[in-house]
Amino acid sequence: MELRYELVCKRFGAADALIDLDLHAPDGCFLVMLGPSGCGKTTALRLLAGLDDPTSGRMFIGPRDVTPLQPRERDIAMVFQSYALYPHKTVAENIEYPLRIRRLTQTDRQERVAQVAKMLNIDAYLERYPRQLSGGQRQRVALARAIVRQPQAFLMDEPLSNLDAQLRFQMRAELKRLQKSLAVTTVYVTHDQLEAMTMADLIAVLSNGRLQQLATPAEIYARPANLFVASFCGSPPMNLLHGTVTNGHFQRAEGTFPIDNGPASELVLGFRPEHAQITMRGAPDSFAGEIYVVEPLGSETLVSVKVGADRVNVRVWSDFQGQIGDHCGVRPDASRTVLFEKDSGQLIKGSTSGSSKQPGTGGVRESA
Amino acid sequence: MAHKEEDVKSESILSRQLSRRSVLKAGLAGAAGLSVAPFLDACSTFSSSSSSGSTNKIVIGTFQDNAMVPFRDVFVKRFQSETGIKVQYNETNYDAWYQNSKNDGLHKTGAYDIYVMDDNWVPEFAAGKVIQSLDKLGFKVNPDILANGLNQGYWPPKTGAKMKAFANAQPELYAIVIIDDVEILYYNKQYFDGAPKTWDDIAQAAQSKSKPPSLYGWSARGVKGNPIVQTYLPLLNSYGGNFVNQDWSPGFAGPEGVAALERLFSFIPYMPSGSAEFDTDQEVQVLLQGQCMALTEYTGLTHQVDDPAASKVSGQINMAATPSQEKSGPAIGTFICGIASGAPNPQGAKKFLEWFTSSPVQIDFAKTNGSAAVTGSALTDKTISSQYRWLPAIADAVNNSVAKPHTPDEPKFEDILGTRLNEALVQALSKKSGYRSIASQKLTQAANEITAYLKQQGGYF
Amino acid sequence: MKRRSRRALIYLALVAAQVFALFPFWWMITTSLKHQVEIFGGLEFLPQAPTLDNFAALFDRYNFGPFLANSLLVVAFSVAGSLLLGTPAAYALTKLPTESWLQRQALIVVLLVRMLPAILLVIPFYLVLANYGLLNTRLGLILVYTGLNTGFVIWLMQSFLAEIPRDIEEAALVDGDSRLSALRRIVLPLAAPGLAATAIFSVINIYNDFLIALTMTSTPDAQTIPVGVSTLIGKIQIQWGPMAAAGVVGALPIIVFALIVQRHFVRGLTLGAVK
Amino acid sequence: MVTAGAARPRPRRRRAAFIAGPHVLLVPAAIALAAVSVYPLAYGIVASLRQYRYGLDMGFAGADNYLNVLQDATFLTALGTTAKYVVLCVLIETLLGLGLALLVNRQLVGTGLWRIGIILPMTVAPVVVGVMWRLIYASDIGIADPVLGLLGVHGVHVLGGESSAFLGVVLLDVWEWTPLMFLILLAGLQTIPQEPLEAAVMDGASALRVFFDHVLPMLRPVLFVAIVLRTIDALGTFDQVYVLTRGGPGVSTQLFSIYAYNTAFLFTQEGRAMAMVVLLLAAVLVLAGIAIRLVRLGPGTR
Repeated sequence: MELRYELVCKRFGAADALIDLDLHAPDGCFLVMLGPSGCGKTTALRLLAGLDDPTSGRMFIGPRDVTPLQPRERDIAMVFQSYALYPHKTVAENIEYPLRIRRLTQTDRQERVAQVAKMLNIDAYLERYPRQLSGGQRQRVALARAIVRQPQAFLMDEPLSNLDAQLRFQMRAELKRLQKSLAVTTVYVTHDQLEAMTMADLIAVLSNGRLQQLATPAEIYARPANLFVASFCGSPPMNLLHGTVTNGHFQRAEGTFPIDNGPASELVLGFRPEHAQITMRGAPDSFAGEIYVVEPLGSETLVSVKVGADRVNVRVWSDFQGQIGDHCGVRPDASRTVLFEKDSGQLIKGSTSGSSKQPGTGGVRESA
Repeated sequence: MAHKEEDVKSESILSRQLSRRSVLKAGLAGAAGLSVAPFLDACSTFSSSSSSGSTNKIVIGTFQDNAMVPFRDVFVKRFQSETGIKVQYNETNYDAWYQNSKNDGLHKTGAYDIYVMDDNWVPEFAAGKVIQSLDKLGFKVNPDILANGLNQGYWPPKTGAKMKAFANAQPELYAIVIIDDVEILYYNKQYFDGAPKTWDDIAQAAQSKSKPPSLYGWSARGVKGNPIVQTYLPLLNSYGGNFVNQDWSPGFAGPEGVAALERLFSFIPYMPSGSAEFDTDQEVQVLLQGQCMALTEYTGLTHQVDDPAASKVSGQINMAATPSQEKSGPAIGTFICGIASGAPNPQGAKKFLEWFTSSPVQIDFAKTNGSAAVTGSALTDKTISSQYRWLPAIADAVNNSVAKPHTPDEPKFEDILGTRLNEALVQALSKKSGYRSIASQKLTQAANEITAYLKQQGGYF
Repeated sequence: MKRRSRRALIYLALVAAQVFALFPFWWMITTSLKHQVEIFGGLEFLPQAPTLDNFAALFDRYNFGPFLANSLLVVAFSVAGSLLLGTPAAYALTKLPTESWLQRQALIVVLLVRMLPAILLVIPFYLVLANYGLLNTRLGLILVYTGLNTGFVIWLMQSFLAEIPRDIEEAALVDGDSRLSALRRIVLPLAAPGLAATAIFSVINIYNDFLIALTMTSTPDAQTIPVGVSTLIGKIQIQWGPMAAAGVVGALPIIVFALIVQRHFVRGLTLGAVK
Repeated sequence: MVTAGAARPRPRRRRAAFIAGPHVLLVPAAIALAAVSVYPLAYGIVASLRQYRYGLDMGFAGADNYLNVLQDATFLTALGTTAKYVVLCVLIETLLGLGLALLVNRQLVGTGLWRIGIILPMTVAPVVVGVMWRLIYASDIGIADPVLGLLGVHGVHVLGGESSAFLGVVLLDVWEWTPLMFLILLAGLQTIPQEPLEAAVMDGASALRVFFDHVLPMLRPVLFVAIVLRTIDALGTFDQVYVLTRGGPGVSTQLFSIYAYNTAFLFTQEGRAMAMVVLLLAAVLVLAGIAIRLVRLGPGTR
């Protein structure tokens, strides 16, 4: 089912938790709501679930206006951050619970529980209680309980945040596969941009109760709608340099960089760490800097360069030889830069081509 | 880390419920099912209380007291079998009963037909219309009843000080005495040549013969409130003092009252040292254990003195009217019955009381353990007296008895006097000297407090 | 060595505390088993000729059968009633925004109710019950106790219910429960230990009440055990033996109860007071 | 933006039960609570302004009852006695309870067993507690006097002397309610995290310092609740003392509740008794307000 928020607002006392949320997720879509804590993403999810009531606005699941409906009437399933398993029920009873409420016959229930348990590899634990399970197993039980319903939508509130890194990686993939195979529209809330980028069909970035951008991961990555999205998505995030524009050039004390157009006089230049090169100091179209730290990541190396008061991250090959304190230059890949208006923070010019994940070719051309 | 810890905690809190879930379910279901029951129960209570309104049942309420045992066990039953009127008899704690009966009558709840009362409740119960006028009910008084006992039932009182509002009202009978309880002297005859007549006689015997703690010369109730007042009143009366004078001024702070209290204190060397916390039971115990020569006590004790199960000196205790000094002064404290103003069956109640106070029944009452009957014929019957040697002493005491002040505020009088007397006794027991000044100081204090209270209350001066 | 002697001291102190706590029970029990003469006969830590006469007297003469029955009935229904009233209210309080005005005021009010002295309560209650013909009925007592205990239930249950993670209840809502069925099927079962603890304290509070029962009842039709015990302290006489026996009979059900549910008892205090 | 407000779709009036639900559940309990508190309180205040005689309402009395009560030395004495009683009991019970809780709050053999024994007194009806201690204190059959004799104190009858009776009543209260303090404080101690204490020990603090610098501040909220609850209950003490001493000897153990009870039910001065209650409640509320303020303002609170 497609999901739609229509000018939804939520106010808690004097505080606005959500302002005019307007978004649409097509049927079968994996929508991730992404943002820092307090941005309103969980509020948005709870409103859709019916656990809280909007101050104004409407929400649709498919053609139905669900705003006036109770949670149980919305035909959705939710996975909670804490999993919210019923501690006094066995795994089987937990999974079976939504079906029992819907008064399915016992054979039907057993069949579906068995099927889902098998799908999620928890059929061995059906008679255990939640407290006897590991975190990953509980997570699967929570998923199973959501899936068994065959609801019109899944709502997931940071379901992976309580797992350790290894497990999270594994579950991320499984979850994505599961969603694709079930083809049920899913709203997934997280503050982890990596999860968002890897799993989402569509990402809705929220900040301070407002929707910042709704786009595909690639679009978000390549053309963040504003400075917030740019600095929130990607790890490390997009490099942002403040400067002025004169004569088709972006200018800073450390150097200049040619740009296509410059309607405003004060701009922010943005580029991804993999879309830049470390050059010798003084190389053309580069900004002069000094190596702040070098972090080898194995397959590649991340170099942090101090450019004036700012720091710029650059991904280079792992054979990079520079040392902390070395003088160098940073040259963005002209085709991949974006510009933001300084005052509004809005994107004013997209980069001309899609992103390439290749680390920039780099090397030290000069050492002090 | 924080997450994890929280998880563990909530897990442990939530993990134990399982076994209890079924219990809870059953419990809730049971509670729901049973919640109908008290309503049914209440309905049945209603119906039973309404049936008490029928003419063949009366409900008697009373406080628990040994003197009531023959009344309860013999005469209530006999009345039932003779008349076919069912009698429900409820006894409870003294204070509770005072409160309950007053509430019941004030609000005409109708739980009772007859209240068994202490005689000093009569003014308040009559003035507050807790009980109804027996005269108006047409109650036929047996002329054989001793006047001093009978007079306790009148409001306004026939004798003594009257409150202004009631000064000119015609006394009406509101309650009828059923047991002529009065304080009499109990003495162990092996230490006395005949009954001691005066306090001096007892003091002399105590001085010469007592050997505390194996043998005390005297024993007394010293607990604050009513008990110590009961100990003090026979002394006060016999020394010629009044609780209150005709003009409502306290009569115990004068020289007579002080002398009376000083006399009590003079027994301290021959009294159990715990007397300040003694109530009847402890006071009497030394007598029954053979460790005490004499004491004053109400007539209920007569049921115990010859009972080998309770007494080590059965047969050795004799009785007489309380000693005199300036004059004779036993204190009267009758059991007296009123008919509740909301009584469902006042005629049945009247019938019972007339029956019980009739001369033949009173003679049988006296024959039952030598109970303190209220009629002259019963108390002075030679054949009964030969079996129950204390009956003449009771008659004698009643005829010479002095009543407490007749006012609804009497409990406050007793509380004030009883508190200060108790304080005086505690002081005297610990100092063992300076009795006169202790007595004088505390009695004056009590008198001042009572006067102040009467002024606050109004209606006295 | 030092450690060991310190430990010994600790145990010694604990033993002393136990002796202090338990001796009055022992003394009451032995007194209840003595004959009248023996009670006054001197100090005996053990009855020389144990007798059950005092107990027999309680039931033969002093109506302890009905007292006991009244107590049990009144306690059962009052506790059930106040739980039924108080638990939903406590639940509602936990649903209010945390630290909200209403929530704080409600709890303060509950405390204030607890502060009202019984003397203030008994006269008005008496009048109301008299008005409806409920004096001296078990139903009357049940109504009064239910009302008085409701505040206590709210106070305790509120802290228990607040401990139940909100997620679990919301999961039930999303899974298809209504508020009410989620409360019944998920929240209450999880709050069962709290419910048990609250019930225990309510039982103790109500079973032990004296002044209200004393005023509202006047016959064994409705009088409860503590009133029955006080009956034995007469105006001029204390029936020491039966009184001790009455103390034993009065204390026994609640002690047995406390021992059985000891664990909940402690948990109830823990949560109720510590939270 | 200006028009957005008007154009914005409003949620329909919806799910009334769901939204109002929790508040609706408060209503029955609120009614019950009002019935047992507002009504009696209102009744009490009205009654305190009326004159009663022989149990009958004789009409409006203005402030007479209050004036009379304030001039009543016995009442003022009773208030003083109550204050002394409450302070002494709560103080001793808190200290003893805390001490016991500290003793038990460690690995001991049979912790549960110690606990059972200690909590028994608080389960027993106060009336029965009065009976128990009367059996102990009674000068002729009790055990207190001989025990005191063994300790070299002869001729003292606990209930026969003013100060000894007062202490006797306090001891009874301590016996009955120290368990409550003990249990609450033990529970409080068990919620204190061990790490800061261990850190303090590593920093070289002595056991006493750890207790005063760390344990006590962390225990403070629990301690506060426990003391408040106990104080409220101690103020209302009636049953035990009523059974044990009736307020005697003299007025040494005549607590407020006993005097007010006597005034209402024995002396039939309902209006005056209600005036006493109202005065006490007012005083307690003022004191409680001050106490809460002090605690709020005090250092080290969150």
